[in-house]
Amino acid sequence: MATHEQTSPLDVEALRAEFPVLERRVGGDVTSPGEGEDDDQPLVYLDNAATSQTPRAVVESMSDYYYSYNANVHRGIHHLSQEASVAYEEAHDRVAEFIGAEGREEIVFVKNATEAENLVAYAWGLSELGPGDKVVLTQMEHHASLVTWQQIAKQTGAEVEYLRVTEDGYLDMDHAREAIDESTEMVSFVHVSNALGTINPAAELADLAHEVGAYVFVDGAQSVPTRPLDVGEIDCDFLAFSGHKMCGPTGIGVLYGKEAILEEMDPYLYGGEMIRSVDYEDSTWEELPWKFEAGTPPIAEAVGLHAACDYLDDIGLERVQDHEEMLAGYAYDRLTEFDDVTVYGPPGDDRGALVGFNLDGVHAHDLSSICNDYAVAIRAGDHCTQPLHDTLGAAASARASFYLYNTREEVDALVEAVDDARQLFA
Amino acid sequence: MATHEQTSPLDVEALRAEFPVLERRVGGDVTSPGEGEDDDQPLVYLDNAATSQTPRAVVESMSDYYYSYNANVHRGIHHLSQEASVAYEEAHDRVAEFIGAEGREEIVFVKNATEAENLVAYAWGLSELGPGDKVVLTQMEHHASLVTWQQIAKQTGAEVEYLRVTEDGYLDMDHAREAIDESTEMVSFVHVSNALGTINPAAELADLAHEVGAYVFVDGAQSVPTRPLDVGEIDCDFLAFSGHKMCGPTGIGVLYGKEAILEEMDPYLYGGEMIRSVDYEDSTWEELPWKFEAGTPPIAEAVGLHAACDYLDDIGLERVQDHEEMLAGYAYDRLTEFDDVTVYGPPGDDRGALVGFNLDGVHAHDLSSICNDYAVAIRAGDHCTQPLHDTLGAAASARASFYLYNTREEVDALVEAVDDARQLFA
Amino acid sequence: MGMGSDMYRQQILDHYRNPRNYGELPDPTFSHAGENPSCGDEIRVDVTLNDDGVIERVSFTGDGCAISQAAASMLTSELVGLTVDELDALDRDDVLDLLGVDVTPMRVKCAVLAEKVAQDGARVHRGEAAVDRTTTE
Amino acid sequence: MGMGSDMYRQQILDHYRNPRNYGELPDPTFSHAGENPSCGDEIRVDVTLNDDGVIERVSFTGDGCAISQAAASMLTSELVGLTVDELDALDRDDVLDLLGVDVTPMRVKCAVLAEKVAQDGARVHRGEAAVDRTTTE
Ligand SMILES: Cc1ncc(COP(=O)(O)O)c(C=O)c1O
Ligand SMILES: Cc1ncc(COP(=O)(O)O)c(C=O)c1O
Repeated sequence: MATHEQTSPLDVEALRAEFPVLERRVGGDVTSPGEGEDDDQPLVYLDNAATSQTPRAVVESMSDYYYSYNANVHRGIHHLSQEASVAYEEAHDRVAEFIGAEGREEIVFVKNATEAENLVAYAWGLSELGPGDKVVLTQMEHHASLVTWQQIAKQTGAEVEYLRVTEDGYLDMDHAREAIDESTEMVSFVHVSNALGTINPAAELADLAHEVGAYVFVDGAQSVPTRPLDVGEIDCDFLAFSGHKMCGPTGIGVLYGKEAILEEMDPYLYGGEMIRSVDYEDSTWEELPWKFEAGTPPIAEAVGLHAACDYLDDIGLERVQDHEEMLAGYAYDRLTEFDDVTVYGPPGDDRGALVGFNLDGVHAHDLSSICNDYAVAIRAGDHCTQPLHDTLGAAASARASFYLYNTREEVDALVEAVDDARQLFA
Repeated sequence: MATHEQTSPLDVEALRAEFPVLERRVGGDVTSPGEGEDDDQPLVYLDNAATSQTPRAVVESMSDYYYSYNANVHRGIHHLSQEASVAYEEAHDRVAEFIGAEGREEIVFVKNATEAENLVAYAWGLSELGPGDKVVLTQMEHHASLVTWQQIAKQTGAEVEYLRVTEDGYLDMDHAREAIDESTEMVSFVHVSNALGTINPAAELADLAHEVGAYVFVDGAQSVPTRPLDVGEIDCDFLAFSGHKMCGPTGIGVLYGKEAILEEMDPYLYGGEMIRSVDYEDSTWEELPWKFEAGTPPIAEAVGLHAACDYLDDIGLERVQDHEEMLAGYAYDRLTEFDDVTVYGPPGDDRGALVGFNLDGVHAHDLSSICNDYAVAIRAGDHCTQPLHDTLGAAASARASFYLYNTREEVDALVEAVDDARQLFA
Repeated sequence: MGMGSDMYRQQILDHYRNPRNYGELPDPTFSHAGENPSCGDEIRVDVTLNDDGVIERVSFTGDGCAISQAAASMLTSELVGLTVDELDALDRDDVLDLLGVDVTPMRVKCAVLAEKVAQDGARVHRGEAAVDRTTTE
Repeated sequence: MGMGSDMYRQQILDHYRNPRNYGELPDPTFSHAGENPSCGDEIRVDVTLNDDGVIERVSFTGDGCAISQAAASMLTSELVGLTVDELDALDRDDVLDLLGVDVTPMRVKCAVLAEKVAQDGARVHRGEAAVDRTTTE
């Protein structure tokens, strides 16, 4: 049954020591969490697709920023501002390197992946889309891209077409070949689905889009943290991801865009740091990437994201991927042993680091509550893919998602909790 | 000459101990800063209007978040997510309390004050403004509001009128009474000018605006950190400010808006957490304030901002204000002793916590470089008020800005450095 | 069975599996529906009042998590005989008492859905409110 | 005078106070202007070439910080006799050497402004580029 690796290429015990929160013990009794209660069970954190935990090196890089060179960036002549500016600019270089971009001109720091989608939808979509134009999405889009393009399309009169998902959780590539036509201006798709675990063929979709002259926006929120990714290989025009899902801090996300395209785009947020010159009548804009970074940017967060890139590259993204896929495959196998459990998405040996599932007759929120009684942290809901869940015929699903510090024993704890729920509700 | 208090209500030495960066020593030689050089002079940080330093309590609140309850918020059922959600929501309550708002519905977390301006300009301005409508700004606006309203006005065909600044740095209230007329839809003004130090009569301007049915947007980036402020007393409709200028972290800013007005406004960023329900055709929106907070929000930063509010309220904003105004007045008096120094803005006993100035024949950047040789960190440039600088007839100015941890001795160090520059360039 | 079953005590599971007062009333004085979007819970309550404004019959239909459905079942079992004012005076602690367990903060919205729906329905009926659909988020 | 004067050594201050080659040439082969927005520095360079493409005369006008104006004064003093190719081959270290002091990262843009303006001017003149105004940011 299990066709995937059983062993991990990572020294997980050593890695776990870098994440103080993994030593957390939480109350076995869900009904009165927190203070005053015995926190008696070791946390099993399986909600990594929502947010990853943060290693010491990342947190300390930010404390170090605040404690030794905190200053506003750009144009400051004094020492601290110079140090902060260099650190802030180098964070762009580091992220560019991390995803194989040409340089800092292609890296815009935003607040999260969602803002990256909106930036392009506003700055490019509002002016370029119109009646007769088509935006192609997938049925498995996250609301970050689905709602954004849907609403911008509504405002501009453009049409949205959703690529179908097959019974077994793959993108229907026949539909893709048909739908991506001459009227298509933008193809925006999730690289690794945060609900199904599906890994979409990014380069192939990019080819289809480029053949008809459309732009390609890759939602890398789940892929950048979990596998080696090179924007040149995919040949995407835009890529969005978030710091907090890749061992980095909250409050920062990244928009990658090809320089020539970003160059053509008008800015979207206005203010300080993004202007070249201003008078009372009009303004001109700064060079890339600053043109898109209005106001004081997330400086400490950029320092933290730099540290997160270092941290992940030191481990090696291939090994992170192997480890996670081993866990996802194992969880898939164990959960599908239960007749009354439905696991969504592709087979266990062909999926990203997560497993979305439902237990017959038990609402996913109840299942999540019961897992929490075992200190097993999973997410339940529609995972910001409400339309996809409608097509799955499920209002909600439970989702366990894995990262580099998770273990097979933690998967076992999940399975035990699910089994308890089965018996409780039987 | 000095008409203001000479003594501080604060125990500054005790406060300074909370800010590790203030123990920083920086190279006396500006030409090769950083590593490998003797860092031999104690930092004199007088660039607080650009960003304030961050006390231990704030940094530690964020480390504590990452090390013990980091999780994505909203709808998570597991322990960590519950703790993070409660902390995130309570940060809204705390900020509401800090500025006298009614409740969390009125507090939207954004990435900085600049985004708060843009949010309203997009979500309200784009749909409500049109030809024949007027937006009233001031000549001393920061680019955050100036460029934003200018560009949104351009897009909508609305007109912008700038309230004049008088010779002595005050807003021309006669002009205000004349300019704010029936065609006016929005009056947006800086509360404390980051270039002149002028304290604008916010409540009076709000009255003028409301008499003609216009909305009032107060740029509180410099006022919220430095003095007690109550949105009810001003009766403003919107208020913007940034965490990083008030002892808080980078990566977070606040938009306050009256609930009834925010309720009427459409969202501006789309994505997860801000929707009520989504299908492939259309979407509906969450309650306030979440409707305006798309994607994973700045969670650690919200925790840090909460701690910053606690920190400032523990000291007392009246005392912070008295302390800073004492320093600004002292700096004003000392600098105006030099015949060849021009200090901009109102007199020393009627200004916010900063002094903008120029030395005859010396470019502000050279002046700032020389101050840096003394480890005195000041800012030089147009301080994101380029049009104002044009009216001042200065391409740039030097600016020393003070906060609760600064001392009279630090003002003396500034004056000594300025005097050195005078002699060097004489 | 594991240690984690407090929130799902037998009584709650029993009401979830065998909901009391489930169904629609033939001729209700008022009906009202609502949802808790966080769990996707839905509840509709039908109420018949007598001439004195006392609740005579109550039923509910719905779909959702165990907490929301059990709470509806338990609450509707308590409403007959109350006046509309008494219904209005109920608060979330009354429902939590009925459930007999501590409910975690994120799940309180599930617990109070039926109560809010019934109260909003009564308010709409009396013309005191114009709530189209109740929501507990 | 304080300890902090390295970047403003007497030579630089001298060139700032008494700029060499300041003014406009009557009949330049090419003129080009540019700015360093970070300090608001502005420099315009006039150049006359002889028939062999060798720089015969150079002048500049401008406004801005001491570093930018002194660098323009020093650089223009070195250009006469160079070919356009030699001008093109200059890099930022050549200017920094001329200045004779280490310039902090944020001020390098000031230092290299005149050099970039002269180089862009030559490139435009030779039809190799279409830079309207040079900027060092
Ligand atoms: C008066 C004023 N408004 C707005 C801003 C913009 O703040 P931020 O850069 O944090 O968005 C600033 C700070 O630079 C300011 O001083
Ligand atoms: C596939 C996908 N896209 C986009 C997002 C949005 O990321 P963020 O909430 O950080 O903006 C997420 C995370 O929730 C995601 O999983």
